Amino acid sequence: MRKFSIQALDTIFAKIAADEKLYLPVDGENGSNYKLWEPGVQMSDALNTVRSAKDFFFPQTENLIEFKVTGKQIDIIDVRNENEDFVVFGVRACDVRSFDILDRVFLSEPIDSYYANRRAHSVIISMACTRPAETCFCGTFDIDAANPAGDITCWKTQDSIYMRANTDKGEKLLAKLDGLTEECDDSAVSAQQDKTRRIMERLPLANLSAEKFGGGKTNEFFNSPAWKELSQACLGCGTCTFVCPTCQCYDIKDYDTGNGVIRFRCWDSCMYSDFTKMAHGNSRNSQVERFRQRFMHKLVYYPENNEGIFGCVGCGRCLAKCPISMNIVKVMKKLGEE
Amino acid sequence: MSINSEYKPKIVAFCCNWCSYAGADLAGSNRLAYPENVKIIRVPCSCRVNPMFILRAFQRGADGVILCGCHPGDCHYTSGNYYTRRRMALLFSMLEYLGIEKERTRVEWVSAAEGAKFAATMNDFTQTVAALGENKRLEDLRCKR
Amino acid sequence: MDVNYEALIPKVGVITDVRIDTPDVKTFRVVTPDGKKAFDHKPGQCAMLSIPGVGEAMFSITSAPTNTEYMEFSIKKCGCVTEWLHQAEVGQQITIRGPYGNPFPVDDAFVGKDLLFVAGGIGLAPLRSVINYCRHYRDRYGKIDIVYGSRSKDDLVDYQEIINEWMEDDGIDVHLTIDREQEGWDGHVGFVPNYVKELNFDTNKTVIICGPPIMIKFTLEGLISMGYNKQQVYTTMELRMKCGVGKCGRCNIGSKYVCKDGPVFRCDQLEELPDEY
Amino acid sequence: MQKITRENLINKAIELLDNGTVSRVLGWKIGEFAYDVTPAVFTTKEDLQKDFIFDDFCNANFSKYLIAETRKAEEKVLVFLKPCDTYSFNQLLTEHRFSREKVYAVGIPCEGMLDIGKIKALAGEGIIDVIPGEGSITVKNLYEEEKTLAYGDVLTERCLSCKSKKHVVYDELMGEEGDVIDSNRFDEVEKIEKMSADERFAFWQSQLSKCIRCNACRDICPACTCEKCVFDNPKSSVNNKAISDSFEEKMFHIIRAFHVAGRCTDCGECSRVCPQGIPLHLLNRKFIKDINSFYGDYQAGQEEGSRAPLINYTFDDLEPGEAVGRGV
Repeated sequence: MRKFSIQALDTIFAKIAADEKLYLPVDGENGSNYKLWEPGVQMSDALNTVRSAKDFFFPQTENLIEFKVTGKQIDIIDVRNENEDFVVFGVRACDVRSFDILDRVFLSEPIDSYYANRRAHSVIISMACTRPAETCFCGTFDIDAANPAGDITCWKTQDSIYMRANTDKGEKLLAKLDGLTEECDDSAVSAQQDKTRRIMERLPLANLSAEKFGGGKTNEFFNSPAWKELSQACLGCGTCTFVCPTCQCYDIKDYDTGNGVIRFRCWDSCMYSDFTKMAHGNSRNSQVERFRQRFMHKLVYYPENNEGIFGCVGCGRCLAKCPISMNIVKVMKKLGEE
Repeated sequence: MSINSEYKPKIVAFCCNWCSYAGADLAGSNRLAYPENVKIIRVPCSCRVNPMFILRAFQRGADGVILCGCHPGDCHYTSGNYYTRRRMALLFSMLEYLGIEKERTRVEWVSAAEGAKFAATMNDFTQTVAALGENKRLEDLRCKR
Repeated sequence: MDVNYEALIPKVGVITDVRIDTPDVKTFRVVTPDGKKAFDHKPGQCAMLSIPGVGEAMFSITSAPTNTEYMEFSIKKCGCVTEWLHQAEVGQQITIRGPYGNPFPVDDAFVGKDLLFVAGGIGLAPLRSVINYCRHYRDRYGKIDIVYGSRSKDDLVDYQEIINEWMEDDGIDVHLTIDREQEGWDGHVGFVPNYVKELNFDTNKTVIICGPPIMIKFTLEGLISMGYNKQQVYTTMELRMKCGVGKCGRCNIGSKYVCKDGPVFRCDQLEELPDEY
Repeated sequence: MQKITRENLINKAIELLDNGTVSRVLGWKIGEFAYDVTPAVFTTKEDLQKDFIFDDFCNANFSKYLIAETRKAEEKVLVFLKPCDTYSFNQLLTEHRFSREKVYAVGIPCEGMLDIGKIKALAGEGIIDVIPGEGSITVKNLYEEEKTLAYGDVLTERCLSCKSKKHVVYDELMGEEGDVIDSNRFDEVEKIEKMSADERFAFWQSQLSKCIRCNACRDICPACTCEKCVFDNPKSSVNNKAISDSFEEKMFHIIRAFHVAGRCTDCGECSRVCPQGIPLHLLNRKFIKDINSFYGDYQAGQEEGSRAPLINYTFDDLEPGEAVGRGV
């Protein structure tokens, strides 16, 4: 384990940013969000960013291909250029897990090269939590907020930052910082971890259990009468989906610019009325069905296809942002009652 | 593109079928010159123009958008242009509020007999927009490539 | 190090022939610009066709894999992409990617079995590939029966191929039906599910159904009442798709993606999935 | 003045359920925390007593829910309306979006609702309790810290510039009737109008570029009641969920605000629900301010059946050229 004084933070950032783009959470008027580091930019102490970290690998809009159309002829132009190295600093444990969840979708055959290349060119530096919020429930999905994964894990104490490399990529980056950091034992980190874990036990959602859910439970929950009640106030907006670090459904659309066609991909939401609309009909006609799809996907379908891993990381963003305060916690509690 | 003497702004002119389009026609048959970079889109009535049309024109690269219809009181459909007048007052005021130069948008009433007014209006509007330069505030970069 | 292959990037295809099948169905022949077949496929698999600026949609490949020269798609006019395709002329380029989905088990479960194909309307399109594959390897399969129905005689897709080739083959019985009486039609009149019942087939056949959902539903009920079990019946599904590779998240029924785990399902497998299609 | 409490409302609801006036109650349901209230339909006394809540976080405006709810059964539905909600209610009636006979509206007074976002910004995360007091609230968190915040600092944006405490429609009123307030709601708009064009552009560019196109502003809006929104129609060519090079979201927000211009009651729900904190009400209020200044004062929803300014005209309306920039 390596450590450095908090005063040296800017020097460390400058060192990293000298070679690669460095992104980190920065406070703004509407909470913190990831921004590019430049001299003078202060790292936010907020628990989590408003938008999730999935944007780095799966941006809201990205161009896939371009077409040049001349008469009856089509030329396909490959516009992929996801080859820039970058470092993301200060990712929380929940968001780090979300990368694993997205990986299982985008890196399964056939590999999504846009996502894969961005992943390959990134180094993730995570930051352990010390002050979780009431909306946190990462423990429900066996995530340890005091010991996040990532290429490098950081712990921030009053005066120092501790770093531990978890992967080769992390080792390499840490080696670059050798002159600026010093070797240390993990006693300070352990003490902080114990403290955080004790707080985690006291969280209002600490006892929320996902045990009742998982693969193979489709028929148990699909026809539950509870869906109707749970979804009755749902507006059908996409807020939950778009702030969610694990929601990965997308739409592919064409845009005719007048001098070519751009085929782009953008986030889509299963909550939208046109998500499954085809020329001849719609397989999910009412909001009840669309609402059910989102939660069944996270709690049943995803684990069924991915060795029991749930499609939720308990970051609490949807709890904070849903216009009508309906969320996965309320869904799990209500369905779990039965 | 730098703004020089050769810079020609792209102007979209929505013209109502009954008055202004005929006015443009008259300007043409009287050989009154107006800039060739004014692209006329004929609409059944000035009130057919949805605010989205105007935004869409800017998105597609227009530097100025002008809407021409019958004089108030002369609408072929009795009252269409009265609605246009309210809508465009609000829309243009909103665009200005968003920081888009107000000179880029205009409504002008041109009757079928006013070929000269049509040509003069287009000349004047084109000059005004040319002075502002390219539309940078309501553009879609994808269309500029 | 970087991943180069990208499933979402299509190839260019050229329409080399357009055949008018019915008033709203055309069959398009597609090859690559250098005149080759775009990719190999198995019976029942699909491909994503697109027209830049209009959209992309999934279509079943109508031609059999045994055709090594080109692919064919029978397409009914019903949405933006299909409407555009219907206006396309020979020589028009489109884009194509695939193959997607799982095929019918023509090389294992079907081998040695008597096959009964039941199709309604444009539902023949995905089955044509299977039928022609089975005709090509005729000795691998037992007797083949085809029940095909449509609204009218004019709405029968591939009518010429049916009467000129399929009906001429030994060991293939084709039973055509149309919904309502029509001048110049001396064949059977009536709905497909009823006709299947009337024909009273042996219950040892493997059944492949495709057609409108309502037809599938009643045919299946009829087959069950005749003594069939659901393990004998296969069908092919369609839901809205965007990526074709199980990632964009819209074509799922429960935990299964139609584009990746389907479109071919055995009816007993389908029964385990939630009722959302 | 007698304060209306949760118990008063529950008793009223039970009374109306019991005497058969209504069969369903549209109300607020208690959440997991001190602040996450969800709109819900109650049908039994037990559910009401268990889950019904009325506190400082009952922000939701039920008017729009009535469109769907009144179609579900023949019996009446009970709805509790805060003063600002009654304007939306009236506006929807004007547009014939639901049948008045199927609703039993109970007006309830409102002293302003709280914004949990503002509370969190001031008191930090980890809130486990919010205790209302006289002119202030006490916030307790997980870390055994307590903070007292003045009401004025944590009221939602729309309540800070409340336009009316008067109910414009109800079957029954609980508590005392308030008055229309001479509010300061156009101050912010004026502030922006006074900026230079460059500043205005920079301001809106920075705000609108935060948009994630989640459509929450549209979906919560009681004036947005089209069965099929143009932004959801693939054939309209504007159904891009994309944010792309700064144009699409501008288009979306201008058109969204324009479509409700003259019908928007200024209920402020759009800004309240925006996950990115975009002050969308400033677009709507600009239209309201312009309408007032161009065509005379008009408050949507004030009077059932009134003719909205954009479907009306006079022979001597302002010319667009004269109108633009007049407010500044």
